Parts: sequence; structure tokens; C-alpha cells
Amino acid sequence: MLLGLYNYWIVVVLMMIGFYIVIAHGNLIKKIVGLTIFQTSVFIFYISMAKVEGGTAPIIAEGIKLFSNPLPHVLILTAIVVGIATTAVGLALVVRIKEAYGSIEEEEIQKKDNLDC
Amino acid sequence: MLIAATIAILVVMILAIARAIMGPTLYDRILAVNMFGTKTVLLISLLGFVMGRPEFLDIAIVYALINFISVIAVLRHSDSTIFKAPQPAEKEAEKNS
Amino acid sequence: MMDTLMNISSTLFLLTGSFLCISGGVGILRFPDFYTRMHAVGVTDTSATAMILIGLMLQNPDGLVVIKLIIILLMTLFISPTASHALARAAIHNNHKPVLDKT
Amino acid sequence: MKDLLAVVMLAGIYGLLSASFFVTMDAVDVAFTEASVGAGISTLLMLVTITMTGRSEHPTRHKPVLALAVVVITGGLLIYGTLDMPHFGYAEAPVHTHVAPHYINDSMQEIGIPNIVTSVLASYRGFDTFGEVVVIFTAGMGILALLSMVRRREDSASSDSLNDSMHEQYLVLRIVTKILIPFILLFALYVQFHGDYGPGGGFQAGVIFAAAIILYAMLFGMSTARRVINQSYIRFFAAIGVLLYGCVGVVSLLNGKNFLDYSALSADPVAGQHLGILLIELGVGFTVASVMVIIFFNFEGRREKLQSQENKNNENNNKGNKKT
Repeated sequence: MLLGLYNYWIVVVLMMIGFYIVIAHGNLIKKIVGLTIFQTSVFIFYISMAKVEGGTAPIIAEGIKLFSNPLPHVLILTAIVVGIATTAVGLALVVRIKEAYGSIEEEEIQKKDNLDC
Repeated sequence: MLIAATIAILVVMILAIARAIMGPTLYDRILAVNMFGTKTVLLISLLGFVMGRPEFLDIAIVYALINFISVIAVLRHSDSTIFKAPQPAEKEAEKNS
Repeated sequence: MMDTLMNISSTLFLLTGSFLCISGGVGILRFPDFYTRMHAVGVTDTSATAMILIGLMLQNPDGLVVIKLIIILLMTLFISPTASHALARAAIHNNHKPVLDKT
Repeated sequence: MKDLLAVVMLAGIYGLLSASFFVTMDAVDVAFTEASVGAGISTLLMLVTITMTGRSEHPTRHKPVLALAVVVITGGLLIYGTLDMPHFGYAEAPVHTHVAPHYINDSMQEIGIPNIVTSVLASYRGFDTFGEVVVIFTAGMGILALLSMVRRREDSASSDSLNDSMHEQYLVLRIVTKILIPFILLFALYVQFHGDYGPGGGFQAGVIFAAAIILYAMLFGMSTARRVINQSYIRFFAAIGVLLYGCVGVVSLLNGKNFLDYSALSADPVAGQHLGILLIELGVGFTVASVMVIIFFNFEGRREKLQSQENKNNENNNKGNKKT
């Protein structure tokens, strides 16, 4: 009975992995990788919701009646491109932090901040 | 028969992931990623046939391209200084092998 | 008659391709150093792709699909050996030594 | 894993995998985008960043027990929340009964193009997409503000000499790339204008177009690429894309319909929809391609600058050592 929910569980596990990387690792690049994993888990959540048993891709062709839901596809399509744009901004910030502090480890950055005060 | 080929490719993909995780050197990982990419191209073209709508081969073309670009990117940046000094793990691996 | 012939040849091509794939996969996992692994992958990758794509072409002799498959095939034939060449060259260039004698 | 490069490689594999997952879930358009973006561009950007920030991660000392506890509790709550969700692939789920049947059944009459995803993206939800394009444009401007720097003549001279030394090493790659690039650009145009009938559209075409330029820039050196593609034109094009999209909306307003209601563009509503979708996809393509090129060029420019500074420092150090 509950086995039909396995897609959500996969999403939750992926989300937990991404979340763990974001909060437990001090390295900023790893944090961004964790963020992309988190992001992809959300994409997978939407796309797996859109799937209809026996349906095919939502492009109208002759002889096909049942389509998967196109709306989540649209939302995720734009979200992916926006996601890469925000990731790029994050990486640019990492580069600037490296130039300003000489490190991309969270602890060392905080130490330097405390010294300045 | 299509399904048999798909399963074969999935098995090979798992082997490639194993090599990408084990390393031990940077080049092994690049090789594994490259191989994974070509196998993905095959997988997607096969999946189109398995699902009965083989019109969507455009995706496979994009894959072939992007795979090439990412391999070139890694190689291009392997020239820069930080890659010249091997990591301790790689040194050990070279000694052992 | 024509149909069965096509089916049989397509099956043969797909099987050969799958076999080549698997042998490449075993090669990348079992061979001792980078250059031998590269050899296993470089050879099987291109030929397996060609075999499987030809097998697919015989499955569906419909104009547009075959043309797209041919485009993919041509691109793999261009790209895959080039990538292997560049990879091996970069490895040599950065003083990555092959294992010559395993004693 | 302490080696960040391995992390990035595995992230690339993860992108490839998730894209093949999207193919099996019937989301061909999404797979198209993820293929070009997730596996290609994001791996590339992370690589460039790593070359600037260093490759290894320092071990963290604090214990991750607290983090693990937080994550497990969140995950448990989420799994508890999924118990009431409809089953996977269930056709009567609430998602499939709201507006989706309308899109699937009527889009052929109202919009007249077979790819439902494109018609929803460009027409029914055109306003959302406009917002996304503005976000991408803003991200491009943010990168410019963060990373752009004034280039001096001597830098380009030094990179020119570097360029010549690279020639021998990349000979085969360069020739193959020279053959491939026209076809990649042609393929990008095909994706752009075939988006109404198959998977594709402005977002994907833009990324592929940018990928071709990035490939060129990587193999022929940044200074050559800068000479081929003028930076100020690229910025201009990024703005033109957003403006084109907005103008289509304004024109439909002036013709007495709602913002971005393309039926107003022509006497025949379906022809108007066609024209509108073509124009705004073109706008999206312009913006995405130029922003991706801007992002890559700025990252690479920053890296070159840092590298030349490092080289100068090393030279100075060597001179100092010789004197003492």
C-alpha cells in the first residue's frame, strides 16, 4: 500500500543529503554543491508528480491520447536555468571571499572576522 | 532486445561510477566521466525506442556535445598550477600501483 | 522476409554493442593503471556506440529518426577519439607515468 | 571526500543521471535543459572557481551530530508528510485535475502548436517566464558587478604568448573544434525555432549557443575570443532580449488586450499566438545566451588576471632570492 509513495521517499533522502552537506561542511564550494543537490531533489519531486501511469511526453502527435502533466515541466524548466544563474552568482561570491579573506573555509573566515573587531 | 541492451548499459554505468569514486588519480575520474557521458547518450537513444517515441533524439545530440565540452574544460584547466602538484592520496596511489 | 532480416541483423548489432560495452566496463574497473584503462574505454566506447546506433537505425527505418541517429553517430566518431587523445596527451604532459613493470 | 575536484566530477555525473531520469519521466524539455545546464555549464563554472580557490578542503573540527539530528528530524517530518500524498503515477491526483486538462485538450485549438510545454511556457504562463528572464538578466548583471575588471594592454600581450605556446598542445582539438562549431551553432538555431514542434526553445538554444562560444574560448584562448565576440555587444544583446520580451507585452497592451496576450498581434488569433511565441522565444534565447557568455568570460577573465599576478609575484621572489 505504502510502496506507491517511493518516489517521495527518494526525494526526501536526496533532500536530506543536500541539507546535511549545506549545514555540516565548512567549505563554501561543498556548500554550493550541496545546494545544487537540494535543488535537484525539488526538481525530481515536481517531475515525478507530473508522471501519469501509461502517459507519454506532452507533445501532441497522432494516435496518442494520454499525456503526462505539462505544467510542472514548465515550472522546472525555467527553475533549472534560474538555478544555474543563482549558482553562478554564488560561485562569484566565493571567488570574491577567497580574494578578500584568503580562504574559503567557514571557520577561518569567522576567525579573521573576529580578529578584525 | 532493446531492454537487454539498456540493462547492459546500466551495468556499465554503475562500473563507471565505481571507477569515478575510487579514483585514484584525476585522469581516471575524467575518463570515467567521459565514458559515463557516452553511455548516457546511448541510454537516452535506447530509452526513446523502448518508450515508443523515438522522435526525441535531439537530447542525445546535446549530450554528446556537452560531454565533449566538459571533458575539454577539465583538460584545459588541468594546465593551471594547482593541478601540477599531486595530492597526497594520488602520490600514495602512484607508489602502490 | 525483409522485416525478419532487418530484425535479426538489428538484434545482432545490439548484442555486439552490449557485449563491447560490458567489456569496456570490466576493463575500466579491472585494469591496473590509467593508460590501460584508457585503452579499454577508448576502443570500446566508439565501437559500441556505433554498433548500438546502427542496430537502432535498423529497428526504425523512418527518415527523420535515421538522420538524427546518423548525426549522433558522426558526432561520436568525431568526439570520442578526440577526447581520448586529449586526455592521454594531457596525462603525459603533466608527467603521469604509466606502470611499466608490476613486480 | 577531501579533493574538491573529485567532488565536482561526481556532481557532473549526478547532473547526467538526473537528466536521464527526466527522460524516463516523460519530461523531454526538462531533460534537454538539464543536459545542457546541469551537466555542462555548472560543472564548468565550478571547475573555474576551483582553479581560483584551491583544490583541497580543510578538515572541520566540530562534531556533525547536531547537524545530523536536525537533518534526520526534518527528513522524518517530511516522510510523515508524504503519507497522505497520491501514489506515484496515479492519474486522478489533484495535480492532474486542476488546469492541466485544459492545457492538454485545448492548447491545440487556442495556440496551435503541438508542444504543450512550449505553449504553456510562452503563452499561458508568459508572465512567469518574463519574471524568470528578468532574474537571469539580473544574475548576469550581478556577476558583472562582482567579477568584472578593467583589462590592461600588457595582460593581453602575456596571454597572447601563452596562447602561442598552447597551439602545439591542442592542435588536434582545435581542428576538430573548428569543424564542429558551425554545426553546434546551426543546431542551436534548430533548437530555437523547432521548439514549437519538439523539445527545445529559447532557454535550451541559448545555452547551446553559449556552449559553442565557450568551447571556442577555451581552445583558442580568451584574448582571441574577446576579439571575436565584443563584450559590449554581448551586454547589449542581454538587454535586447529582455526588452524584446517586454515590448511584445506592451504591443499587445496597446492593441487593447492583456499584457502578453499574443492574440492581439495579428488579425487571426492563432497566427498572432505563433508570432508572439516566436518573438518571445527569440528574446529568451538572446538573454540566456548572452548572460551565459558574460558569466563565463568574467570568471575566466578573473582567473587569468589572478594567474598573471601570481606569475609576477613568483618572478619577483626569484629575483629577490638571486640577489641575496
